[in-house]
Amino acid sequence: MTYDLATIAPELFLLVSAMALLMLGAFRQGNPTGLVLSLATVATVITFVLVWLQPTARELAFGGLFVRDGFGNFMKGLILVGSSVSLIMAWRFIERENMSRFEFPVLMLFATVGMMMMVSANDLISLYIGLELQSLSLYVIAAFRRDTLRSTESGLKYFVLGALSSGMLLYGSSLVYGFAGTTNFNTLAEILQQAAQAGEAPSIGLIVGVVFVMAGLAFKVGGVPFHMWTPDVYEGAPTPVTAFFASAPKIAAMALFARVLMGPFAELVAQWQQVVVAISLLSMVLGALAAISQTNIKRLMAYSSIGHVGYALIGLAAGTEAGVRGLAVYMAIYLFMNLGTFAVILCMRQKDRMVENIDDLRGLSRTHPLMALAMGIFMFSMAGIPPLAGFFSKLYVFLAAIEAQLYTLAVVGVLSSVVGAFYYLRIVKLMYFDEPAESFDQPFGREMSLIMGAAGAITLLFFVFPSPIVSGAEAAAASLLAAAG
Amino acid sequence: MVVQALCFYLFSAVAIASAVMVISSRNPVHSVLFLILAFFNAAGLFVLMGAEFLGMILVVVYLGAVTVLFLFVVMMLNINVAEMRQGFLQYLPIGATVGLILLVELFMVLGGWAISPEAAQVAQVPTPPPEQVSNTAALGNVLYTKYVYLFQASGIVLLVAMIGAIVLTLRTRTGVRRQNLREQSFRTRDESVEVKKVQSGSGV
Amino acid sequence: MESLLIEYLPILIFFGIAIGLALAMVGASYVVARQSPDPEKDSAYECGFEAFDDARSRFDVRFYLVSILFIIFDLEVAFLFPWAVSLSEIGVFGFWSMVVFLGILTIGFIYEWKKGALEWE
Amino acid sequence: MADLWTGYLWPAIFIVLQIVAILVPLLIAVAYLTYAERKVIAGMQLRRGPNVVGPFGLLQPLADGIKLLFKETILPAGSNRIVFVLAPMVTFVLALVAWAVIPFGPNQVIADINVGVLYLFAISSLGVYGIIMAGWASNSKYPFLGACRSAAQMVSYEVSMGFVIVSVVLCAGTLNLTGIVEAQQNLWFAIPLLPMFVIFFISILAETNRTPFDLPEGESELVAGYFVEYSSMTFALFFLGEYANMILLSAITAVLFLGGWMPPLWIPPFTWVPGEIWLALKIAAVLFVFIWVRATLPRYRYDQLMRLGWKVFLPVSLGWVVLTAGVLVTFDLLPQ
Repeated sequence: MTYDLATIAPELFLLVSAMALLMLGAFRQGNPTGLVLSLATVATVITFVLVWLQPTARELAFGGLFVRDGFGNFMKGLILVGSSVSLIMAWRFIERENMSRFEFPVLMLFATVGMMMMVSANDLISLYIGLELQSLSLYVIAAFRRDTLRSTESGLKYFVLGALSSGMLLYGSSLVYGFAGTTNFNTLAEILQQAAQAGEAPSIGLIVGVVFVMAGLAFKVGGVPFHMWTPDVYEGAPTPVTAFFASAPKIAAMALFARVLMGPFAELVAQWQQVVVAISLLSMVLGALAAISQTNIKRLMAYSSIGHVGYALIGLAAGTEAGVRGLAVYMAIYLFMNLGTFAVILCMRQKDRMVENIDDLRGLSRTHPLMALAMGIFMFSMAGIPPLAGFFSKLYVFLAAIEAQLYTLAVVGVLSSVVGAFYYLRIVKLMYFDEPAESFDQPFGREMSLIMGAAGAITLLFFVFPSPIVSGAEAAAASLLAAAG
Repeated sequence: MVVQALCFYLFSAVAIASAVMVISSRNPVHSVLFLILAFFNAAGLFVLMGAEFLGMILVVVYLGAVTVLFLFVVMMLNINVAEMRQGFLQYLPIGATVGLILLVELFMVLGGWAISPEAAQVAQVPTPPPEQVSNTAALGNVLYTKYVYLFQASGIVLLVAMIGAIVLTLRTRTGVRRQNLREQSFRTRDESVEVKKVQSGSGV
Repeated sequence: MESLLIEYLPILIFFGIAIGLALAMVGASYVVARQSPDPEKDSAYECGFEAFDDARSRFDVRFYLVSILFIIFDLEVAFLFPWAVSLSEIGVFGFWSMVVFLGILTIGFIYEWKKGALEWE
Repeated sequence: MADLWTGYLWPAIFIVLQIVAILVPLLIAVAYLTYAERKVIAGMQLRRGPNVVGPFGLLQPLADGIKLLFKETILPAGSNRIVFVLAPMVTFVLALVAWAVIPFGPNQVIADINVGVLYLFAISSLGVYGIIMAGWASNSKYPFLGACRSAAQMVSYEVSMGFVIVSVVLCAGTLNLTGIVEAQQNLWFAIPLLPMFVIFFISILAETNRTPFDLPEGESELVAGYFVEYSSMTFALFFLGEYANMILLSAITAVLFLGGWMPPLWIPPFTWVPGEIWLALKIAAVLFVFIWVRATLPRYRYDQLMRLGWKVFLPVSLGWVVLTAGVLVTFDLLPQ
């Protein structure tokens, strides 16, 4: 058992620190939020180091319910970056916006633990429990400003649709269990392999089950046609929370998607590929088209994230090692661009209030040149303009798609990124060529500048030093595929 | 055997009928009451399958706790049903289509009900027959040891649920005077009673 | 399996008889007693005034909080039953496993206590 | 045809007879519990209590019953009629059906199910519905308030009841009620689990809305709580249900803590008395305490009541569960 505990050390550490912080917050006199928040950030950083130190060799724990491998470690690292940066961005925000309660960072930590459990799930049941731990915390965080209508609405919407998707996932899992007789990923893969070798077609019940599971996961990543909650939730939730939603849970759900499809159901690739292709196509197109008419920057980011999910899913649709590598690279780069953009959005304050209209960015280049530069980099990168990181991330997935002969996907992907470039570049135009609007409040805080700078640097210099991300992603993909094969 | 079959049809018929009533009745409180009936019959079905522990826990947890919460909320919020109906009719075509597709899928699933022999082999997890081990004990034998990871994880989910409930609903009113037991019990005579000599003829 | 179900049959019959008895009693009274409703008699009990509004509109969020906490602890109890039955099988590990579980929930309980969620005002 | 008779009808008739054999004495007991309550309280308050109808007033409960039968069933104007009538029936039915699993002696139980304790726990957790339904259906302020209070109160005390039951199950190693009684062959659980016994008894006072926890019915503030609007037989059903519930919970107390049908000592004068009588005596003893408490204690305030449930009983009973299990595991005393 001690062996098992070593395997889950990062999760365990984060969990224990979350509970310790809860107690600290409850017992400390005065307002402990600031302290809890900074300690929570430290905890995520330490957990990141622990994940880093974990061996990448595949190892099962708790009788095959939990798996630790290179893929999981890579994704967990990304998730932890997302959480810690979101926590840092929340530092000032929650004080200013009157949501200074210590439960906020604690719930973020619990959500992060849930995501790590999702990524490492090796059984349908542990998948579900990790997912629920994550979702339950996120529902509460979304509705955290319970006195504002929009926040509660967003929490409620997220909850109702999230519960529906969990229900679908659970229904699918029960079908899979009913037809395969097991919930363990390894055993499932084995059974399906044997069936395929015996030349049997997989039973229709199993396929329906897999489709339901996929529908549930598509909800969580926010892929079309299960995306409806995204814009409303992103708009209503407090901004650091939105930044968190757009980064860490997306990565976790995407990793889970990859693990489920490439692991236990690898044999059913012919069946699930069409579904993934459909979700990917629809997401890319909708993400590009619907974003054009948005005026609220958080809604815009919601549609943009839908589009990005579409691109990332191209990698999964390919169903090859190159595809998974593309997915991993895509999510990593998406994470940095996204966090940077949200750092900029968080700085959009006038007269001590948050503003969220795209028009408020007008003439930013003159009032805040450095911020405009960073935002410009993120926008160009999201649009996929070379030589920024966003271009390479798209390149990897498109190449994987072509390799797997999914030409439609690649073509539609290129076309929709052209359309998508329109609204990204519109923001750049607003910032650089329009008359300045009212300037934003100063100061933003040093940590914001740091996040923007770091994210900008990574996005900008990726083409010079691609190896940390790419080689990491490569190892991750290899370890995922090795397990399946 | 006949009785068993009869019970099955009784329970499932009532369960389905009340499930239909849950979504079709006009008064939300009636919906919840029908939900109770549906759960109750589901518990009966569990027992018929030999899962007595689950049947009872369904009653204890879902009927004894979850639906009480539903009932509280539904009773105390005056929900305007007519307003809800409008939306209902508007989305009926889409909803019906989705429902129909799901139904067809379900039939397809039932049609293809053939578990591959390999699956059947793996599925033969050594579950002891109910004559030897009651299913409560059978659950207990694995839940806390073999599935300890899931068990603890569900504990954490419950913890998050507690935090969430409090974060979202608890409001502390100011100016409420609470009973302080410590203060009350540890009050001494000296603190509360003062003996004064009063001169007769004049007041205090 | 059969013997297990046989034991439940009397419960079903018991339910039937009890429901029948309740119906019979109410029905009998309805038939036997003279029914003469009138509006004053049938109006809701009040302090002498007519009722101002519907009686069901007050919503105190505390009741909600109490019942949600109850759900959580009820689940905890539900987890305890199989454990209590099979503790002799699962031994020391099972014991500590439950202690950890209860510890996690006790943290929640302490948190509630400190937040004042258990106080009724 | 013969098959039908031997296979189905005879067993069914047998079961029905068994049930009747429980129900009839039970209903009589309920009637006389009301009488006993009035007499005992009268005795404690130096009054004489009912003494007009029949010798020593013994026919008083019958007279009450007949009176209620001939009263008009009032259905309040704003009420929700079906639910209104259904509510007392729910209370009544639930108070009766729980008796199916109570063992009256070795092998003297109607339904000897594996999860008897859970069945009782489940049925008692449903008890709250009769009250909520009554309070809501009446559409009147006092009943509604009473029902809300009652529901919150029952729910609060049920948790600690659950923990108490778990500690008994720990000592018995089974959920079967006969098994639990038999596990008390040498030592009644009331002795090793004394604090749990006390908590359980106080919790059942709260569960049945009895003094000092009778706030839901607090006459001085809520008139009569959730059954203000009830009359005639619907009222009688509530009344019967409540008292049947008291007897039931006393029986559960006897079974879980006081050795059920077993004599206190296994020596001749005690062993001559049949088990049913022992059980009846134990039930009567617990019921006497019920009445005694009512005659003695003032009513709790609502915040005190909630505090007692959540802040005292819950942690104490939970801690005791862990302690019991710890002792049993450490000293290897677990029942096999």
